[in-house]
Amino acid sequence: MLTKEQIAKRIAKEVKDGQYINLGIGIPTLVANYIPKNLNVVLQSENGLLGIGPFPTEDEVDADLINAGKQTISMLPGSALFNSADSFAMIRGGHVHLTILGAMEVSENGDIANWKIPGKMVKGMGGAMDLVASADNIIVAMQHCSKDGESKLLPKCSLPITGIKCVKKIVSDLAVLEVVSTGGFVLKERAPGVSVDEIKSKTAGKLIVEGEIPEMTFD
Amino acid sequence: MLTKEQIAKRIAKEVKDGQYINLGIGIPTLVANYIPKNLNVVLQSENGLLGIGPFPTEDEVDADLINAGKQTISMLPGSALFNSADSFAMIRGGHVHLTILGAMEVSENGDIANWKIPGKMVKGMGGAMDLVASADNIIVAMQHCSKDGESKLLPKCSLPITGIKCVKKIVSDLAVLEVVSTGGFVLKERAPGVSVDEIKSKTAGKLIVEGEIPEMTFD
Amino acid sequence: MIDKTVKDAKEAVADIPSDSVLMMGGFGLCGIPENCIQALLEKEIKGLTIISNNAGVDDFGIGLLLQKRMVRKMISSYVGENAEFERQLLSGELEVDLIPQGTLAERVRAGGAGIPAFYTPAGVGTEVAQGKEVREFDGKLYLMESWLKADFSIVKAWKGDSSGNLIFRGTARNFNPVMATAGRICIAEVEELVADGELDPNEIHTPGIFVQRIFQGKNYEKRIEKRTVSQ
Amino acid sequence: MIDKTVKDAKEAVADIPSDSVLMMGGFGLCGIPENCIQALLEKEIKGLTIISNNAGVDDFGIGLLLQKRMVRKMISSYVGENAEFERQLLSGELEVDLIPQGTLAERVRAGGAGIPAFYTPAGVGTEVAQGKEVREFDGKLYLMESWLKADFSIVKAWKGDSSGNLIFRGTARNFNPVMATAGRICIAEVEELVADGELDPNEIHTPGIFVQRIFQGKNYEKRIEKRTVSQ
Repeated sequence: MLTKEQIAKRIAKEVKDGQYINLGIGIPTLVANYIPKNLNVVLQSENGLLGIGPFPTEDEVDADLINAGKQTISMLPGSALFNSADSFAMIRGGHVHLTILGAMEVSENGDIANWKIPGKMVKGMGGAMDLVASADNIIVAMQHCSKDGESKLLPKCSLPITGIKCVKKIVSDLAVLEVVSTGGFVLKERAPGVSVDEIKSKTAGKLIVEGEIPEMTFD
Repeated sequence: MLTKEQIAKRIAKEVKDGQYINLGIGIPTLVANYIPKNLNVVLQSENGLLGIGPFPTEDEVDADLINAGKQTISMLPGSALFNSADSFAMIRGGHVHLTILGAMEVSENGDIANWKIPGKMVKGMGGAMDLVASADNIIVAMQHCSKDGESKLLPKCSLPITGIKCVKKIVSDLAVLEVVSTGGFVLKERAPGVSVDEIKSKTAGKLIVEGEIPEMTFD
Repeated sequence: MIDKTVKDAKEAVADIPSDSVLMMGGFGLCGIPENCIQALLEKEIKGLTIISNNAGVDDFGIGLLLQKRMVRKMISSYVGENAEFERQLLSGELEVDLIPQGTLAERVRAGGAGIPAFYTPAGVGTEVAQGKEVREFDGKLYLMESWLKADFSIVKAWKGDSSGNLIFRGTARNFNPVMATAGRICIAEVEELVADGELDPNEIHTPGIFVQRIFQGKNYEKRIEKRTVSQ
Repeated sequence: MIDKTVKDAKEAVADIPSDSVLMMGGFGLCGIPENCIQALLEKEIKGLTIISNNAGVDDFGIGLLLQKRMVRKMISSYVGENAEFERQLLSGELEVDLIPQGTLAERVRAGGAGIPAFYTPAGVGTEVAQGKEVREFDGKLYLMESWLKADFSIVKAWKGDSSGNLIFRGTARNFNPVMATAGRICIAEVEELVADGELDPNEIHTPGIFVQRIFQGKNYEKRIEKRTVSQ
């Protein structure tokens, strides 16, 4: 099974040169640490910044400079600032190429649920509904199963959904899977030491296994 | 009969302290020269400037600084620049209080025609349709009659219209008239030496004359 | 030019009555109008509807207005960090309308820009779509969303001049410029108020036409929610 | 960051084929992409659709493309100052779609912002409304208007950096920033191209995400249509 860092590391391999990328809170934020240095990419923060730099040093901390997770950040040479309407114009207009975010559930047709659990206090969807309705490429970082062992890759989401038919790829602690438009999770890679049978048993939605499934490698 | 300068001078009396104003091309542009100095108003140019200053001196001419009539202009302390979408957001959102523009015809219900003459080359409506559909207060500067003596204040516009039920007041070479929402031109003032009968005979639309009609005065 | 300056926050908010609809700029605690929030706390008003991306924290920002039970309804995209908020919501004292963040920003822009409605893909197929018109354009589904306006919009900028022109700083810009356009009265508090002519017209984020009152704020705390540093 | 620089106008427009839809920034002759227009003139392409507020004058700006019969259709708000334009239009060689200026600006913004349609009051009751949905909101009538996009948008800025961030100058800003967002490929020519980090992030009008190609232009004529001076 992959650690959170390993999930982030594996997702970082999906990043392509020249992309503008929005990283959600949690594991997706960690992806930034593993993007190969030779790739030129720009991270977008939906509260109004293109070109997120590293966390600031104590001396550099600036209350007027935070990311969408409300953490203090820095800028880079070439960064640009803008307002919230312009930020989501950017997102909705398809100018952000890749969105990486967490999920509670994903369905076999690519629906995602990640904002609300019935009976629990609802905090709100923030920018997630805009992001999943907009980007061409959406990759989800998630745990394959809940703490009590229930699969989170389902025929149909049981939780209130955030967006429909939008997830293209999932990197879970057990596997890398692609969601196909005809419905189904195509198994692409196994986590080290995890068998296809284990993944089958922990995937409630339609799992498609074709040929030999390689084990993930990490450099 | 008023000269163009006198029409502009009379319209300038309608300007109130604290207003943001858009002046159309032609006579409306002249209005700026007659706004009392003690009034604080700001002129908006729909190509992206708030705070139009005087025409520049030869030395100050700047190709990057023009008004919507494409004339070179200057800025004032407190001016602000913006793009065309933001400019019309400002206009459409009702932030510009007063629009003064020319017209070929006005109807008794406040429709205005000023952009197109059938059979002639159409140059386009520019920003006129946005302006007349948006501002709360629209004042028209126009000639009361065409060159061949036909009234341009009509029961119904004969030319393609620019906007419906929008004109609030007209200052023509003969009179000042208010357009009432129930339909009709209410005669408020006569040009010096022009009789009510003459205005009656030259107004094809419904003219409402109540009580004594004062002659305009100019300071 | 038109002088918009008022003395201070107290004067700026003096005529805001109970049951008003207010927009307040800020993202989390970044770029919030601290002085006006303080001045509102000192007024005896209630029943406010507040349109703001977030609801502050328990002891800062809009959280302070919630503590004093001045708020009837919040219109926000994310209200996570506030225990008092949760208590009032669960007890039914507080109403909340959750809106996707981009839809919130665009609805506010539309309010300022005279666009009564527009179509967005955000929320299609979700409970956000309930009761809304769904329409297909170029093979994709969109929801119709309507404009949002306020009686007063209250924003915080970095610099401003007496004509009401505003410049924001860093990500403290966020919702402030769009909200400035969508209030019947826009109140701007700034860290530095300068005379007309001191701001470069080319660098202004919010033209003064949108701002009805401006004052120089004081004692900004600028609290940081998640101080995160690298070594 | 992502380097967007290309050598010159020729390289920037090299792959623009016949029958493309182009957006071109500028208001009158103010803020037009002079270098790209010149480079287009040297290409053997035709059948262009050009979305631009105006159509230049006979011997400058888009007028030059009209002279060379490269344009099939203009989408504009005002096309007044151009005799060749008039000739081609009356002869049926050229098609023109006239759009209210604010609607044009907003349709272009919508194209860049992923908003397929919106409602505006401009044109209600006029021939602009023909064939369009009319809808009432809060007692006022509005038209539904749809987004505009282009294969290429070509803009002119004052300063730019290699990431494609742009700063405009004076009223040469006009349609340029919105058009930058609505082309599949946006080409920006700038008077001064600087390295990343030399522009203040707070002062950028168009973030680089919208720009795919940027180069420093040369020999700007910046012709003035109506030189008007005071003594």
